[in-house]
Amino acid sequence: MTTPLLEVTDLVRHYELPREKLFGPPPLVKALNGVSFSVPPGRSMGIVGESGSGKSTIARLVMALDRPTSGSVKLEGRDLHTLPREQLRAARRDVQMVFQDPYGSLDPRQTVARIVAEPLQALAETSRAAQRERVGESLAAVGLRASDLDKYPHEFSGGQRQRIAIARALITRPKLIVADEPVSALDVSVQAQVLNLMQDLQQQFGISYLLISHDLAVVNHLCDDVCVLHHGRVVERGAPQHLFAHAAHPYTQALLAAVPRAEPTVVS
Amino acid sequence: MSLFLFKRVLTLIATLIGASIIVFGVLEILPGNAAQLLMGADASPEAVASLATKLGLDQPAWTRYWHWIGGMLRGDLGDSYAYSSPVVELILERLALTVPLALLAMTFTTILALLVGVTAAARHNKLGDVGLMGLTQIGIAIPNFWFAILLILVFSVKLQWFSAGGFEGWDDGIVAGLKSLLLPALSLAVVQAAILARITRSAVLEVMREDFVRTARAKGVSQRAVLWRHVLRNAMIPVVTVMGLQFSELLAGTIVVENVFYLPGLGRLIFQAISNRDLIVVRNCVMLLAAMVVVVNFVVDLLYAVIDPRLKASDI
Amino acid sequence: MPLLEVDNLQVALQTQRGPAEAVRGVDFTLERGETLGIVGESGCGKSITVLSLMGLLPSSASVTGSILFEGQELVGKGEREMCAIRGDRIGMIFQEPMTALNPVHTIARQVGEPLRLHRGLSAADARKEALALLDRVGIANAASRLDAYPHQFSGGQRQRIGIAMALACGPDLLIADEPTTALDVTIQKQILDLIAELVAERGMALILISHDLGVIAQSVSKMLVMYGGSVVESGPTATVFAERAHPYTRGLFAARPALGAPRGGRLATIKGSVPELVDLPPGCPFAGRCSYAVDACYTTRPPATPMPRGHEVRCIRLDEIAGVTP
Amino acid sequence: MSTIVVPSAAALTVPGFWRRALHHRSFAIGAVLSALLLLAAAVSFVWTPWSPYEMDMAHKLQPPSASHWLGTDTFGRDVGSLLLVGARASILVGVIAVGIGLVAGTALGLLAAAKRGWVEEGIMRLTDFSLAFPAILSAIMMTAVFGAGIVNAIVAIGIYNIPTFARITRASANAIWSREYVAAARACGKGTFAITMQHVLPNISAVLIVQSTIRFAIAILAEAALSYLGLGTQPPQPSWGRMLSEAQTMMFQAPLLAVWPGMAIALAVLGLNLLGDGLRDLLDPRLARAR
Amino acid sequence: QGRKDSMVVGMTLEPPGLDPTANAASAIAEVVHYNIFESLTKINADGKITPLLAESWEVSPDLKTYTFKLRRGVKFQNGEPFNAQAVKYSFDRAGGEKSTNKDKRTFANLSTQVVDDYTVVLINKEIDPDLPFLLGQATAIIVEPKSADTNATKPTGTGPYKLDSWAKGSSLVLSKSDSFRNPGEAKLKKVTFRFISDTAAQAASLMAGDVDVFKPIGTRAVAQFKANPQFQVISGGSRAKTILAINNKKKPLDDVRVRRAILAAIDRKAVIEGAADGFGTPIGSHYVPGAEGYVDTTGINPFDIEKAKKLLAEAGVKTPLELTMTLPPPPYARQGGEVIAAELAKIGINVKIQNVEWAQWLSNTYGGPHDYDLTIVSHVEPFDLGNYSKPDYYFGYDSKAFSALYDKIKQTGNAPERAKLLGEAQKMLATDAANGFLYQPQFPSVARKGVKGLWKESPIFVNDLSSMSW
Ligand SMILES: Nc1ncnc2c1ncn2[C@@H]1O[C@H](COP(=O)(O)OP(=O)(O)OP(=O)(O)O)[C@@H](O)[C@H]1O
Ligand SMILES: Nc1ncnc2c1ncn2[C@@H]1O[C@H](COP(=O)(O)OP(=O)(O)OP(=O)(O)O)[C@@H](O)[C@H]1O
Ligand SMILES: [Mg+2]
Ligand SMILES: [Mg+2]
Repeated sequence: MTTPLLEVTDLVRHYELPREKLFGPPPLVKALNGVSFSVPPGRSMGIVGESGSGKSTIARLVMALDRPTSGSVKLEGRDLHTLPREQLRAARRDVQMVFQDPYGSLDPRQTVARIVAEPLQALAETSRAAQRERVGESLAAVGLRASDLDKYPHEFSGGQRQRIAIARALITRPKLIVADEPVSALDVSVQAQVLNLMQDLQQQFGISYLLISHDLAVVNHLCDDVCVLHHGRVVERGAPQHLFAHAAHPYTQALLAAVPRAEPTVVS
Repeated sequence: MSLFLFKRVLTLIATLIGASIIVFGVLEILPGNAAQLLMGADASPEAVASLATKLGLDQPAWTRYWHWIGGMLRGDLGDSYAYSSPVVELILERLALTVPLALLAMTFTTILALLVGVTAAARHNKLGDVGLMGLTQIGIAIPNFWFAILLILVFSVKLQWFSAGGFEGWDDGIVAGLKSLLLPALSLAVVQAAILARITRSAVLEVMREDFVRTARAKGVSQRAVLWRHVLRNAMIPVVTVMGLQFSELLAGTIVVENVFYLPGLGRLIFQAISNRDLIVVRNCVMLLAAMVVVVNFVVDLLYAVIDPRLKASDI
Repeated sequence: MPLLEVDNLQVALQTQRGPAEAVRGVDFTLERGETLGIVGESGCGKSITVLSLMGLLPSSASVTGSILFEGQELVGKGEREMCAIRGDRIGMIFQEPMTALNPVHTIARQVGEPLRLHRGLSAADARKEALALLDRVGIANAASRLDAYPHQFSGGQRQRIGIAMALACGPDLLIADEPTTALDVTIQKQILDLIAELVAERGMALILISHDLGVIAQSVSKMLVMYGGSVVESGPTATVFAERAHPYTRGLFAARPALGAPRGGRLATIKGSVPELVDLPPGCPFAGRCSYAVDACYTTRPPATPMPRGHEVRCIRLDEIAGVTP
Repeated sequence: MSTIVVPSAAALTVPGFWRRALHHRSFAIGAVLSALLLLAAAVSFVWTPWSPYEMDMAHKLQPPSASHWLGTDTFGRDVGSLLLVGARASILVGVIAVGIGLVAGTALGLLAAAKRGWVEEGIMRLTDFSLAFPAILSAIMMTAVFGAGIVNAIVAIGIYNIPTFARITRASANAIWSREYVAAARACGKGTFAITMQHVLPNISAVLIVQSTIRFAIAILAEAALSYLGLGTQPPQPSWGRMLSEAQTMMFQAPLLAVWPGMAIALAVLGLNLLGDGLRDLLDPRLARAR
Repeated sequence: QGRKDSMVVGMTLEPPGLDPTANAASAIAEVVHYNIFESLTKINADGKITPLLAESWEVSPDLKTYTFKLRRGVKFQNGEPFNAQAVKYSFDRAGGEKSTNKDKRTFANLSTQVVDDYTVVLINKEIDPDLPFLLGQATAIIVEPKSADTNATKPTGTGPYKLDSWAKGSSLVLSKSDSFRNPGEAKLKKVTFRFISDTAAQAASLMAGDVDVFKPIGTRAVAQFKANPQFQVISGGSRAKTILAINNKKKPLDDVRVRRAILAAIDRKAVIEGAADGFGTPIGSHYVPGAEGYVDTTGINPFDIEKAKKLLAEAGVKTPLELTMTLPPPPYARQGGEVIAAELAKIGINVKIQNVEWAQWLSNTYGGPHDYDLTIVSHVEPFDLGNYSKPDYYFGYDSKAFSALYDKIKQTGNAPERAKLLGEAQKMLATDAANGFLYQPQFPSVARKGVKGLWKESPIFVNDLSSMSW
């Protein structure tokens, strides 16, 4: 058996809130209570669940932006949270992230060229010219023009910005892209464009996604596997088509039942 | 609540200890001493020396520091070199003026600022707004001692409504006392009110963009009522924060204004005590000021909780 | 007489880049007890349209056309008279339950406020009424939570409080501007069900705004599809869903990923992105993104073409499109 | 402020910036007034109508006339010339006092925001502590120890600016640190220092610019107050604050004497405040986006 | 006026206590002297010495022994009798080891002998013809033994007024003493002193009617009252000498030509105008018009810029010469300094002005290291030529000839002879340019019309309330 691309084992994350009493333990928010799953190379995993179920917390832990209370996150067998700093840097090459808010995730003060090149600067010291070339390639891959290089984020629409964010994630040729609600802030018509793009890139570069969304249809569209998260635990997992057709866990069923169908039911 | 209070008390104590060391140290290197000053230029050196001994100025700094702190813990602040009367009495006398003055000035500041700030926000970008904000710009640019003289010129000299200064204490009644504090408080308040009005305006404008304002209006609440009933309280958090900072500015501002209105206040006491090298008075006054600032900030934090119920649970 | 009759409503807003026609000629009528949905993407003028009904437009807005509410003209009505109508005859629910409530007032006070304003109730009476309302919208233990503040409630509960507020005076028209967009699917369902229940119970008319076709499909009997400040298609919900006559409506439907669809299929997209109001052509607002567009589309505003079953579409290329099944 | 709006200084590099600036009323007025202030100081180095130090007791306290446009002071010096030269001191006070506060305060604030935990707690308690000493008070103590003089006055005002800048910087920097683009940079493996320099500092620069103009104005006023107490600029070097405080003693005989420096201060402060207000508007990304 | 029996008197400085034997601040004497406390003699406005607690006195021919006959029937305000024992106690205390009396040295030279209850004999170690004057000053007040130590806060004297109340920092009220020997003498029942240091506020307080008399008022505030019919402006000379003190020990100021150059560069008229708004009389030496043996020496170093430049060149001083001028807080010093700095600039002396507080001035300039080049100060002691015979004094003036001359003056009891010697001394100081002698200040007071009995001249700083009335 090959090593999975991403293996998350027994991930627990409790947040301590500010102490309210002088003595006595601080209150805890149990965001994650033992989550395990793995993503084989080239396949994509979706995570769904209601608000506050711990989806973004998983994303932060996988990106090593936060430390787990216990449990491990292994990327191609390396535990990200125990790697020495230098190796962690190198490992970051293989995993990139796309955020929900296309307005907040791009530094308004930097040009598109700088934004997209940021992962390169942090990792390897390639020459300016080579960097620019790669940025150009990356932008082309998401359907933006080279003439956009020297523009600022505020000169783009929401959909275009999300493309820039994806271009930034692509530039290191990552094996895994963690996408935390990448399309929920976008308009329906733009959302489709971005989803198509993500799908194309997956086919083109063999990228795996860890796609986080509360929209079941979005996950269904892009992922090979889905985990349903409820109160910091995975309550059900499987291939989306199968899961959505034959949900076993009551929470999954409730979730599915609540999705409005685009079939008119009200008759005047 | 308890943790919050505990933290506050710790801060207060740390501040006071820090202040005591800094103040003592700084004053130690002041050139000149009280004995020489009290005796004057023509005094014989023998006289100066015996006064220095009497005041305990000839002892090492270390001893005097402990003497001071020890005395303070026992509630004895020592005797003023210059007035040869207990510092406690001196300070209490002065506080009876400075605290009411600062409070009155703060009241003026608040009333003026809220009126101007809310009115300007309500007329956002219209003539009234631009006019009022222009006024506040001017208010900010006028030094308070200058404004004080202007007030005296108009209200004391020309109209003779108020005396040009001085303060007779509270024995003649609250009204008489307040009357003599009116002009000083006003001249202190104008600059601060101008600053606060601008803060109020932008806070109100910010809150006016919030969704719940639209909700209130959708209920049929009129624009005015929305402003005073819904918006203002929400806008008070930044306003109160600034007010807390302004209170210490006001306390400091009294040094200047008390000079113009010849008021026997704490500010002038400190100023004179420094030039008289009446260091024991300076030390105690500065400690008092530092404590007052910390306490005022504490009150501000309590006010937050009063204003905003969201803060009650976690912060206090 | 219909409850509401909107005729050629036009709203122009003053923006940094000059005047923008946020609403360009919207017409519809609404009878008592009728439900109307408005769909369309962000910025197409949905909110502006309903805010003009409430008289809550930004002060820079200028409105023309006519809004007849029970026969009285609302356009140009004075602030004072509008205050009397708002919250009393017309109630409104907003999108963000987290921010739509005043964080520093208790919920009893907020729910009771319209009653005190319009019915002149005393504080105690208003409180009693508020309790009944909160009970009705399904706040558990309402009696003990009257003096709680909004932050002590979850998003779904807050939206219920918002509904209680809008319903306090028993309005004839309830406007819900994306009331569930900020909520989870499960909670969204509860809220939509609650609104539907109340509307049926009290015989109110409802205007529901959403960009989610599913929500519209399940909640309203009539609908408008808006694009660039104009209504591009309108009619009974079932008809619009069945016909999808306008190219934009088609694009919108096709762009939604469907739950349970097999993996790997591509979504149909509408090329380009939602334009800014100031950049819209004088003709059909959708012309710039429409694959059927001809020169005439850019220059003249398409008239409303009546279709069977009360269905209307604003497109001059209907014949060409009709051949392609949605 | 409950939420600190962090405008984008990117707007500064936007081609339209100057065009928009010209059309922004308060920015334009503010810029003109500030330019006048600079101009007055610059001109005074090469030319003044009269020598600002030349006394002429025979012509003291003269009203404005053709030869002395703004009249003469108690020593018979030309008020107009004094006003021009006085601008230098005012600028000096503003620049250095703000500079001290800006450099030290921003560094502390950035450090607090970047390190969090006890470093932040410590720095914030320190600023609390220093705020407990009002500026005038520390200035009085400093000048008592080191002697009255403009340098000490400036340093005292500058030191008082440090905690103010530290607090503002920390609050704005914390807001930036919670932005997703910082998370993105961290995900790329960027270090704290790099993020601070590349993302945080540029994005709070607008706040700092605005705050600097306000503090600049406040410093001019603080110098005036200190001069009133005799602790500011020392003779014969004129400063507006000192002119004002001297004129104050003559308020009844020669009120005009107090009006000129008063007006100069008011205009300078007004100019800087308007400039700050204007900058805030111009650097607001929401406005820049709608370009 | 409705309030014929009370008056409000404005003063610039507040007394830091009310015991003039413990503290040198002149504000103390201005409140208490001749009002609460009295001395054996009284110095009058015209400088004449008249009896007060002493009825008469006799001087021995060698000028060393004084016999005072004391006034009878005088009581202290606490009921204790005034007698020779009180006098002896007061003078012994003032000269005693623990004394903090500013004139401690004077009293240490005296030995006081009680002859009977109403006669005392003072034996002076040195000859001092001015002793009756000295005994009229506030430092020589007669205190009552039991209350002496609390005089700072509860003054108990023999005078016509007693302390009523004192709101520190603001005002102090004196009311008529019931136990005073001559109840009819004081016409005002109540006198309030108000302390206002800001010049503009002083003027405002008068104009707003808060204060009836301001004495002395800041010179800058006076002009507007001159033309105002509701007020009277009173100004008169004093025994004070405002000088530009020159550190005679410092190079190049030790060269008499440099000092003369400095004097020649100074236009005294301009200085008086700038520093005191014209309230002053030029002086050429350390001596004032009206004092015994005064001669006009202003012609010795007249204002002459060319001469000044030449003198500097002669002395071989390279210009620009950098000097610092240390200025204490009073307006005359700060303003005068500015004027003199501007004047010296014209002959190539660049003066750096350094403003200091009194405490610094006293410990660094006047005392300790005498660390200064130039300073401006007013010497208010009436007879202080003796300071020029002390080489250690802060002037650093070291002249054998002057010391000898001064010794001779001290030994001389004969008035015309003394006057002649005093004239010589004045000329010697002027010729040596020992200091930059500037002017004799006049202290203007402003009072409402109708206030009577204000002293015009100020030989010493007192407010003799018993002479004042409406
Ligand atoms: N820094 C933090 N401190 C304390 N609690 C936190 C923190 N971050 C997250 N939480 C809590 O942890 C829980 C899970 O949060 P998380 O952001 O992972 O949810 P989510 O599934 O992404 O929700 P959403 O769909 O709203 O984004 C929530 O209850 C949240 O309040
Ligand atoms: N106060 C305002 N000033 C200027 N323009 C505005 C203002 N409010 C809204 N607009 C503009 O008017 C247009 C229509 O806005 P509206 O709020 O009606 O859109 P919407 O359809 O409700 O969108 P969403 O789905 O995002 O709520 C938008 O382009 C918006 O930018
Ligand atoms: Mg999340
Ligand atoms: Mg909307």
